[in-house]
Amino acid sequence: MSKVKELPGEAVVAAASSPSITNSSRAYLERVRGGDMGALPAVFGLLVLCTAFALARPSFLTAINFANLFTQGAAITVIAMGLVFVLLLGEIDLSAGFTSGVCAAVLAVTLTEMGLPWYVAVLAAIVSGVIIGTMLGTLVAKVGIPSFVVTLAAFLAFQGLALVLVSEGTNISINDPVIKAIAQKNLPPALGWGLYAGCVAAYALVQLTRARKRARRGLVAEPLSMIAGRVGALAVVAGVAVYVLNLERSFNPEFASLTGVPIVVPVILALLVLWTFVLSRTAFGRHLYAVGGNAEAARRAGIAVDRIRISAFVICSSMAAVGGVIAASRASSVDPNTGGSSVLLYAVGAAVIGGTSLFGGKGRALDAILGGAVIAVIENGMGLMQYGASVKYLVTGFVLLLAAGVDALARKRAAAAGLR
Amino acid sequence: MSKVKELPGEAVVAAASSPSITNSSRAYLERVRGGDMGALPAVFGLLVLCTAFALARPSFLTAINFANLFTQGAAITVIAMGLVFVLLLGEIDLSAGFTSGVCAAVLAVTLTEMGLPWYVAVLAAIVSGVIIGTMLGTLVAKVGIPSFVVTLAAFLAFQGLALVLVSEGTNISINDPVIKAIAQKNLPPALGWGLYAGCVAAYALVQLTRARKRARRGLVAEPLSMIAGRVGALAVVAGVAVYVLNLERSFNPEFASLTGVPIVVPVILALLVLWTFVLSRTAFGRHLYAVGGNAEAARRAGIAVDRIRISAFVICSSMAAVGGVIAASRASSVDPNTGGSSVLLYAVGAAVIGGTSLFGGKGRALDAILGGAVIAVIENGMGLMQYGASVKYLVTGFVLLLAAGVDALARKRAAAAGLR
Amino acid sequence: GGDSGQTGATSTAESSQKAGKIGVILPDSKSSARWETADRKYLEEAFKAAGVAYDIQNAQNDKTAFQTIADQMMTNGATVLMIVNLDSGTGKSVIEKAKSRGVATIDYDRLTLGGGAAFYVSFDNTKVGTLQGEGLSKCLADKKADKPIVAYLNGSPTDNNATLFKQGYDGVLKPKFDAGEYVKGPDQAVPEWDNTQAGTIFEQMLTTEPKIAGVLAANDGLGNAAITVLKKNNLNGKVPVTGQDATVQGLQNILAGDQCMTVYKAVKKEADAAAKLAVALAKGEKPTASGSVKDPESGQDVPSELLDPQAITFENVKDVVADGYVAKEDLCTGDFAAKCTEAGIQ
Amino acid sequence: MTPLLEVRGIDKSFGPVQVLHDVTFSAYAGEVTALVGDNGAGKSTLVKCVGGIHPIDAGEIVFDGRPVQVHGPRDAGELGIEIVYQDLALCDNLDIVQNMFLGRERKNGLVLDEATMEELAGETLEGLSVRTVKSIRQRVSSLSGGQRQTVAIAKAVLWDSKVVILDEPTAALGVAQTAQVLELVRRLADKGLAVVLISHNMNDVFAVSDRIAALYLGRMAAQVRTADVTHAQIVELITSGRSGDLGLKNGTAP
Amino acid sequence: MTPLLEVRGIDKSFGPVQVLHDVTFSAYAGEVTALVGDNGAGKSTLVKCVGGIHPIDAGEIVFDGRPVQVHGPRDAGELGIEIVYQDLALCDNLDIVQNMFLGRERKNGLVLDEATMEELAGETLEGLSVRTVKSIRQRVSSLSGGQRQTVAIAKAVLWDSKVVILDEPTAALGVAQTAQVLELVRRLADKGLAVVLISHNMNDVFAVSDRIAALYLGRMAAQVRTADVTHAQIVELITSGRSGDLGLKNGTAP
Ligand SMILES: Nc1ncnc2c1ncn2[C@@H]1O[C@H](COP(=O)(O)OP(=O)(O)OP(=O)(O)O)[C@@H](O)[C@H]1O
Ligand SMILES: Nc1ncnc2c1ncn2[C@@H]1O[C@H](COP(=O)(O)OP(=O)(O)OP(=O)(O)O)[C@@H](O)[C@H]1O
Ligand SMILES: [Mg+2]
Ligand SMILES: [Mg+2]
Repeated sequence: MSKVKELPGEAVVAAASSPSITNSSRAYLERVRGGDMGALPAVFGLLVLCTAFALARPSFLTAINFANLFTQGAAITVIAMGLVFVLLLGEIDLSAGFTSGVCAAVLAVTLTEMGLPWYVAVLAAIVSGVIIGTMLGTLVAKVGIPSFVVTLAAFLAFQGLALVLVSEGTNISINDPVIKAIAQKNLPPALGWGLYAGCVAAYALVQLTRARKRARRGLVAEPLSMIAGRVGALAVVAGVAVYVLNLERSFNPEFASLTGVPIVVPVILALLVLWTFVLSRTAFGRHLYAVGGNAEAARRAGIAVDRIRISAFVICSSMAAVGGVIAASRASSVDPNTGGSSVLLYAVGAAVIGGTSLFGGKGRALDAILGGAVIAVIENGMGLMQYGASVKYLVTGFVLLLAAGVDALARKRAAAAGLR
Repeated sequence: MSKVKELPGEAVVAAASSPSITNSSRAYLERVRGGDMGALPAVFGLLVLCTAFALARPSFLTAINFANLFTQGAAITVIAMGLVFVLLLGEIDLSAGFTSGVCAAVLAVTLTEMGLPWYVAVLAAIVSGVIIGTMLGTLVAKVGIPSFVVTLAAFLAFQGLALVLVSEGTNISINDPVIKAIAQKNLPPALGWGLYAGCVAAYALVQLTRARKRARRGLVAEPLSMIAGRVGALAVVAGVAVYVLNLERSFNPEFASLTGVPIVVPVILALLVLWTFVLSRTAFGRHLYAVGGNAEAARRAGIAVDRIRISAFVICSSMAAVGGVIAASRASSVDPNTGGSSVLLYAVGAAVIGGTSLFGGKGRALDAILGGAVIAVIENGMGLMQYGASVKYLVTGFVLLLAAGVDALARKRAAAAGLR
Repeated sequence: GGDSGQTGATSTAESSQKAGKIGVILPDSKSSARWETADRKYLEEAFKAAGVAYDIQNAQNDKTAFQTIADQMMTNGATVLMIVNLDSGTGKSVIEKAKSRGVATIDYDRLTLGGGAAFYVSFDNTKVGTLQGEGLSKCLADKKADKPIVAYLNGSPTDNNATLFKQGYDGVLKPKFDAGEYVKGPDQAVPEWDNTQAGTIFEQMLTTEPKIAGVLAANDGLGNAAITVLKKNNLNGKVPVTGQDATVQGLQNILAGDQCMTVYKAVKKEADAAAKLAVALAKGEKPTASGSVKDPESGQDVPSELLDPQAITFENVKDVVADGYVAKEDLCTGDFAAKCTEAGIQ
Repeated sequence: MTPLLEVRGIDKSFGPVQVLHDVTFSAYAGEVTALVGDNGAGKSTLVKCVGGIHPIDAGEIVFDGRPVQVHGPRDAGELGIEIVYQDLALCDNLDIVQNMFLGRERKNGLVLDEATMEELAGETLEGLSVRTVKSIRQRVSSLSGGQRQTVAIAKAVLWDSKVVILDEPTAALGVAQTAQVLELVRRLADKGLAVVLISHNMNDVFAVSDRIAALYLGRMAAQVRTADVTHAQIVELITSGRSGDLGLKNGTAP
Repeated sequence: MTPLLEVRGIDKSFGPVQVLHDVTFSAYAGEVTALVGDNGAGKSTLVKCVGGIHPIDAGEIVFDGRPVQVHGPRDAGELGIEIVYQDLALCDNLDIVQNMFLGRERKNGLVLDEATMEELAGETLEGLSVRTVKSIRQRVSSLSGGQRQTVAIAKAVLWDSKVVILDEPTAALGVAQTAQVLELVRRLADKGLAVVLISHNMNDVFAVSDRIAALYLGRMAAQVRTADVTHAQIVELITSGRSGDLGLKNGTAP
């Protein structure tokens, strides 16, 4: 998460060339006071939601429910993370949901009908995603058809493709233990703690090295106290999460124990770190923001805009493929509805709730996590509420609006203060 | 359609303040040569589609199929026409489909359960649309939640609302003859010809009066020959259409005769004229384009941007209500799925295919008709092709891409020539 | 599927010069695999055997598309229309339009209320629900459950058939709830029969009510979603789950002991009965049906062929294979081979 | 003589950065007041505060002797304040006529009176000697830099207003057009309007202005009569905030 | 002496409107060539044609004696042509450093070398005397007009290029900054680069240029040595296309 701090979305005022403003913690507080809250509004909306559900249904706060949250939200979050790249350019991919379905079907077919090992199947699924993304991106960037239309066509075609792959509507069961483990099994508690220690240490190291390097070159660097604060916060929050996830949550522990961090958690974390790194630390990421912010300026700066566009679609579709694998793992089956119904809208919604703009130029991998968490909490909480179908729809819509409203009001304050 | 010619999308070069360029027909040809083709690409895409289907299935060209096209595409086209207003501002309304469902349900309930006359029911449906639009617009404009999120929440909530209205999974039959007539009956042939004559005459009159007025004030006006050409073209095309629709198309005419222009056609025409007038001839329409083009500039010009935003959502939702009434009429029933499945995506797709931009500032009511026609022709043609489920999806996607591709390549040429 | 219907149509065009053309509209391909894999196949076989031109299309759960397809079939010259309606309203408007053009209609699998089709061929949907309710009761009795908590995983809230299934199993289980024999647990509908959402819904049911002892899932897909969650919590096999459609997945779950029962609808019988009527109508004959069903809306008697669904448990899985509905090589893969032998499948 | 427009003690921050410090400034009817200052001194920000684009943190705006609240551009427009912003604020998707009448369209009943608007726009632009605009029905996106600027100026002077503020109106203009605009500025002031002109060109400033106000790093260094100062003094005020007796003392207001 | 950059007989139309008619223009290494002309004369369009933004309808571009094809900004960049466009073309959502290195980021392996870029950007900006930028990590959207212009100029001179074209670079700049930029322009030419300067300010043009090319309504009226003409002659060329022997004869090329 360290990388997120310096994304274009949040120009770090502290890194001033004049040394007049030095204390970056003061600067951060002033920024918050001034209305530029970064991820705070989304986190705040999330807290409001969780509190409401916890009050309404105490079982919301159980360890098992906490663990469920991760597996329930994983597929949407991963798809949303891919969509961020396309949205960053001001494009859209309506077919991301069914892309995940098609790739899940490819996985299922290679796994069961062709009987190949799990890693070949996963590879096949992701390669399918890459191919799909290349196709979509080329149609958008080179032929110049609006992405809405291209991906609407793909949305239709991929439903047909999924039907063909699962032979006109049958369900394919997935029995491979490795694939099933992704969304259904947990890390051994010890490994969970080990991972925790590793992550916190790595984070601290990266932060410190950066600050030291900058200081050595005479550039304004974050003071040690700030870094310590951030690392500390991460350590505490992640520590509590790992602790809770390592609690026993089986209904009949004497019969079979159920503990540990779900395997999807490190998977999502790895993807988050990867894409955050790409977006904020590589030239490719920089170019994505540039094309999204002002495609003409990017073109004049010599950036190969078409290539950037195509890459974004490739990333989006291959992340959709990963999402499809997770969904297949969770359902231990693939059918023509995998990736259908609400998946796409929820995934785009997750990215937008997290703060990604549909107009391009603004978005982070973390947004998908935050927004995905909001969506997952709503689905999870609503599942505990036992409403009838109609009331459930109504309340879900209302709750979503509430979470987004908290966030919007906070941002509005930021805009009023003249910051965008 | 006369109004369309002078929309901001197509600055009329002929209206130059210097009289150096006078011949507007030459100017038009030069514009086409230069790549600025207005509605031509969409029309061209449509022609390609029709030719392909006519070759594959001769029955595509029958009178009955031509009449079917109108009723099949009507609901989507009307909803798309409303969406154009929201898209013009760079916003989106994901709930438009279910809004049409909810309003159709309101219609059905007032009609059957409350036993009120048809005009009260239609009014109730449209008022529901207005209320929904006001709500959505206020949340977007005043609270500042992104429209994607607001309407996603509404998308969920309205599914619940529709379920409540038609009481969980049943459906309400509509037996009112007037409502059923809208999408199922035709005008008497004589009335069809009368309407035709009236429309052509009115068009000619409007064009001539405008040109005369401008000429009198010394402004550059269209030459008579141009106007005559346009009126003539309209007269021929519309004349052929009315003639074909007035042919007998019953399979056993002795059993029951089936002739005349479907009633939805004048309904859609009236809406087209109304909204084209609003968009191109009123201050409100001008302000819509301004807000969509540059909201900040519009605000600085003293335009009440929030009010414009809300109005756009109101128009969108009430047009969705009209679309819902047409859908209910065609199906003679309403159930919780009315307005669901592909309705929304097809409606937005129609607007975009017609040439409306998702980024705002560019779009016309006619776009919805053109795009709606593309969607309707594809559905209609595919219905004649007898494919299995999966192949049909695949081919539909491909055909949609083809139609959009023709259009995109034409527009790309325009962009290459430096025109946007 | 493919466009084999097309080839069938042309190859038989001359031989049945005076015979009409049959149009069939199937409802969707996602809520259940039967429509594309079974019904289409059996209907095509029957039509080809009779040498009648036909056109089979699928409305993909889209009402607008459903009506458009009906229009287009009539444009293409269909004289008999066999529909599986998506809801009675659109069904009715299609039937009325057909009638007004002198096209004969058959309600296939679902009765169009107030539509007045010439014939109705179906399984009894309420009966399906009744079998599910009875099956679950039996499994719970076998497990000797004491005041078991029963959870409902209903079909799509917008699907009228889901309502009929629920009527059926409620008819069996509600008396038991009222008598205090069973305890009514969470009761939720799964939008669009979506198996992924069903997983989340059931997971949350289990979080609120960990002691769920029986699950009435409306079809095999939903059942499998519940079983996956139960497996994760090591409860599979201990909590009986129902299903419907006798899919390979459902039957495998039964063989594995994770699912208690499914409902098998002998689609071939249904398709054959309907095809017989349709072919006769297309040839201008006046066929008759064995029974009739009273349309609750119009009060008219609709001539009907009604078929009985069959409950499938471990003991009679072999019946489904013997019927040819599911192929042994699809069912008895890998670990299931042993179970197949055990269940007496050859 | 009371100023027609006066701002008093305005503070404005963007997040942690304070851009205006206690700025006081007045514009008098019938006079051209030049507002000068280095790049980033806060001139445009001050104008945007007056125009209601940015809310102010502290201070007040006094119009014609009454304190007024300006919450948005509409309020400013109603007071009779017309502004040409530096970042022109034109709608690229509209044509020249449409932009010039934006928000104040001429109507015949409900219908837009395009003919009248076209005539009026044509006349106004003629007065600003733009010869190269091919058609006033051309979209603004296709105009050259100077043409855009001319449209923005024409848009602002089309109306009966009491205060006209021009933020670097001649920056992109050619020699002849610049002369025309300066002449227009003088004419507006002579008609009794209060005109505020922001410019980096000292020749222009001295040619038309009656008073000069100099901003230095967000503080008002001095507001003086043009006749009382020299070219050099103003440049000194701009670059260092003080010049002899004039200007800021040690970074605080005089 | 062969010119480093030469365009010959360029025609350019936007739809039905022809903007450039048979334009010929050359820029020499080690010299500053001023390109002048009225608003809408076609200066920016000519520059955009050279930069590959607009495709040309006819004519050719000759670089260092070889005819070259410029199909896009990348081609221009590879030839060593660096352009500051009038409509600055900055990414509002990126900060100053990010904009300055856009498309040519410094890297350490895969990773961006932010520290080096920050240092370099800081130094370059320092040289252009921008004192009011609070932080070079500030987003470009929050900059004042002059600050944006400075960033665009700094971006262009950061690179080793052979031709630098500046389209009205000083339009929004203050007195001191303008002086700095003119000095920079002279310095670049003295380093052996071919510099093209577009400006409406005749004082600036005469102060730094070696040659002057005047466009009139899309035609090249004349290209002359600065030393050979007077201020008044150039103004006449700009406004009427001819001046004595110089310029267009009856609207055709000389
Ligand atoms: N939205 C904003 N957020 C943060 N800082 C801003 C914002 N707008 C302006 N600034 C800063 O405020 C200062 C003053 O800007 P302003 O545009 O008022 O300058 P100016 O005097 O008009 O300069 P110029 O002559 O270059 O136009 C600048 O340092 C600028 O960076
Ligand atoms: N994309 C376009 N479409 C149509 N006309 C255009 C387009 N771009 C420029 N023009 C026209 O071409 C002419 C020349 O424009 P250009 O921008 O080159 O002028 P310029 O010499 O740079 O003027 P200025 O000094 O005002 O910047 C103008 O009349 C302008 O309206
Ligand atoms: Mg300024
Ligand atoms: Mg220019």
